[in-house]
Amino acid sequence: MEKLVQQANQALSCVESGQTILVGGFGLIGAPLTLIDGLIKKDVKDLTIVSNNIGEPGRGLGLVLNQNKIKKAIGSYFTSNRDVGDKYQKGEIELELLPQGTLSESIRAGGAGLGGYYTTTGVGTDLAIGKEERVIDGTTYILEKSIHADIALIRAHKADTLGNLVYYKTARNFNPLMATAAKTVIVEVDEIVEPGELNPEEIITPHLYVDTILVAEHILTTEGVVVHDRESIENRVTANNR
Amino acid sequence: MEKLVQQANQALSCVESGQTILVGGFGLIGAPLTLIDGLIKKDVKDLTIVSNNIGEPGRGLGLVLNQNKIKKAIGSYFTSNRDVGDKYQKGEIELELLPQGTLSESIRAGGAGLGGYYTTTGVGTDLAIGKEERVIDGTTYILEKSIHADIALIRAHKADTLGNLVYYKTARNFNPLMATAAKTVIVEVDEIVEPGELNPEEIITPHLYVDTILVAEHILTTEGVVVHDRESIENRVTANNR
Amino acid sequence: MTVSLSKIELQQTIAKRVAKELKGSITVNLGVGIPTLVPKFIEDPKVHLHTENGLLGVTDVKEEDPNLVNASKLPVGEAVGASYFDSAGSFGMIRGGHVDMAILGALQADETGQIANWAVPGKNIIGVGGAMDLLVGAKKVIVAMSHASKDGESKIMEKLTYPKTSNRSVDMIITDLAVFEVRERQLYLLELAPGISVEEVQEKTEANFIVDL
Amino acid sequence: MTVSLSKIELQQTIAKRVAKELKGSITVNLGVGIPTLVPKFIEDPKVHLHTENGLLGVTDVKEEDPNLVNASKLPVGEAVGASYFDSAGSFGMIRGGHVDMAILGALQADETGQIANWAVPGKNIIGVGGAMDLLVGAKKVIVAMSHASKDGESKIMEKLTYPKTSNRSVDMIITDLAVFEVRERQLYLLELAPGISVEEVQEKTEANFIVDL
Repeated sequence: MEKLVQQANQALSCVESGQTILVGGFGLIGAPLTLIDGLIKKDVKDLTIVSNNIGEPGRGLGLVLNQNKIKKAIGSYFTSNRDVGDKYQKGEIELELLPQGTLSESIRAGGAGLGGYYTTTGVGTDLAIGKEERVIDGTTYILEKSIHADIALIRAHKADTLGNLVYYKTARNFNPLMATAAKTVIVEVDEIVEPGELNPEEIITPHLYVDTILVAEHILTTEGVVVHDRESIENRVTANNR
Repeated sequence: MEKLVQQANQALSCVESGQTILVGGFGLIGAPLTLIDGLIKKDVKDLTIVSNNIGEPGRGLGLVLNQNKIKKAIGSYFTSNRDVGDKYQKGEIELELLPQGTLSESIRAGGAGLGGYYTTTGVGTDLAIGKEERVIDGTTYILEKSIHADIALIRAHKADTLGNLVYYKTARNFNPLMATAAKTVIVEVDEIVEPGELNPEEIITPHLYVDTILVAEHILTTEGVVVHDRESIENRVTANNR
Repeated sequence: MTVSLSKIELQQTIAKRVAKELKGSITVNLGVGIPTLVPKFIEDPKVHLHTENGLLGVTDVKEEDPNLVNASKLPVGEAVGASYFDSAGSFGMIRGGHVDMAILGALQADETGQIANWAVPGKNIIGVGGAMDLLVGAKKVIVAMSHASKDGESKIMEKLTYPKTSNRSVDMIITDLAVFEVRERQLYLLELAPGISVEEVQEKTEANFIVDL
Repeated sequence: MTVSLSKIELQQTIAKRVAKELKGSITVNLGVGIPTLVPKFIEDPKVHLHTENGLLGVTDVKEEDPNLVNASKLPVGEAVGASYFDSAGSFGMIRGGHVDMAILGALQADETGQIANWAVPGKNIIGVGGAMDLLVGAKKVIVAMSHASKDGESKIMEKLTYPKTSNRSVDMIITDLAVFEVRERQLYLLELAPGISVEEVQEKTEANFIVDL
């Protein structure tokens, strides 16, 4: 029970200016839209955001970007939000571009207590500039450092009240990795259930990774992002002793 | 269909002397006992075996050890099979001891195309001797190399005919990792089902990792290892078009 | 001279030709752009499609689901026998050499078969996605692209002017005019599109290549 | 002098004292040996037990299942809300600092709180298992061991004679005679077992320690 909160602002009470925040999602798919909305409403700045795309123009993290709250963005594909490039040209944001496999692997490494790893991806390209090159058993690799953050904001499908998580289709993407790589992990879900309702073989994120759970209010639909009312949210907390 | 075989000797047709073979299991739990029996019956030698324990005395890989087919063993806990230590004292086997987290991470790294990684585990101990030490962001790590093999022999619970795998309780252990880190991956299972019968969200090993599937004949029970007859095996192939 | 095709006809033609390369029990990753048009032309049901955002077993969209998309964030369907995984798992498959083939778009290819598909100097294109991973990891890489740029310049050049995506050469380049194979860092012209002559390909290609029809 | 306990009584006594340290919503990894005796003495149902072979949510065995075991390969049960994972996932949790506490057995501890529990020079003990990972990763490490070896020698020594398991000092040492805390690489005697005097602990401990009862 102690992990459940009702409102995004409660969930985000530990978020402060200057922090590094991992934000799940591949574009808006699997992005924690309710928590991002909370970030929009919160007075913070100088954030370092680690997220594949920094949302879309004027949607998701794109709104946080437009509020000038992001000092630095680390991701793999900012092309899908041209506002990122515009701010970069104006010198208003620092960017660190990583291949998508490196971005995801660095987050996993951070969560697993590793300092870095040698990968073949990017060898010989402009993205390898300044990175150590090393030949191991005849293959050339570059060294990539792990990524670890203060906060992770993630999206899952269902949580039990202990904090075990399962995901839904391609909304899984970076979320389970980010759940491992931050001091505080905050998750929004479609539904909260009792312990025992999730099959132990199916749980993707075991509860020891999760600090705070919230039911999602901002939902991605085929018609765009829809905001749900309180009643519909409460119906999605099927756990009895909420 | 093309991945299914009837007999361990067919499954092991690509196994040759001098190869490196990953063998799943934590002791006998989750060990591919049918494929190990096939290895016992096959005329091969000078094998490098990567496996957490090298079985138990006279059981599982312990039998292969006693046949002097193993030139080198890489694992984390040979204490549970004292025959390993005896052979080592006599100079009959090479050993490489790794912490269990390093063993599993090195296999994962091999499967994921990484050359090596920096870990805190083992820093300052005798197991770090000869390994590169490096400080990254104030923490001291050692470099561990990835592990990749010719063959992986693994144990899963169910396979569909495409080769998707799910596991059973703590028999999962090293098996999904080993499925990623060998040129040829051979799996024995309790049951073979049709594609679509396994929930896409639950599949732990996607089919692209699996080359050959066999129904298990040697089963670990509370009474020890039991050998099943052909009829019981055929009943466990519920896929129609076997 | 050939009749000029509309952009979408041109892309469909390329996608259709790419699909002919996809047969047998193989796993194929489809990149952003023209590659997303390939699935509807694949004839062999044994071909498995992989998308970097975490799905093995992509099919054409049946019922649109906002949380079931491909690497281009377009709605797709789920094949029988499909499986989902996280991004690190997906790129472990790619980088680890478990994906048999990748079909990628490109901005430029050079005469050694190296490609550029992630950055244009001075422009607002700041994204690499999975391109570099696919180039180091996929067993075979096929590039699907228009032969000429919007300005009519050859995209198959002597030397790349945009930053390269990898040291690795691709294996095949399929355009609206021709099919090239790359062998030991040299281009071989293998096939002409209907109604296209060797001379026309030579005229419209800046790179040197060996004719091997 | 105290009445001497049988080996199993001694181990149970230690396990019972260890269990008193386990309270609240914490995740605790139990190592091989005495730690496996701890679960039955845990009173707080919020404590979650983790086993390195891939299970979070260990309980006492209900019905024996050969494929449901702990790190000592002994049968265990599955708690409500349990989850399974592979070995790399399990050690990612451990090394990544996600396990709150580890209870480990040890062969020796020294007066700085470093321990040796994986090798005995010249003997056939060739196994480290998860000991080194747990020492670098668990937020708090408690050692549960008999105060003296089989030969009656103190296992808490000035200097280790066996190879150390980690540079890291453990946080607490619980034996059949006493409870020590390690602060800034010094041992503090916090607690005595019933009927044991400070003098007896001093006599039976080779290491120097500060009395802080």
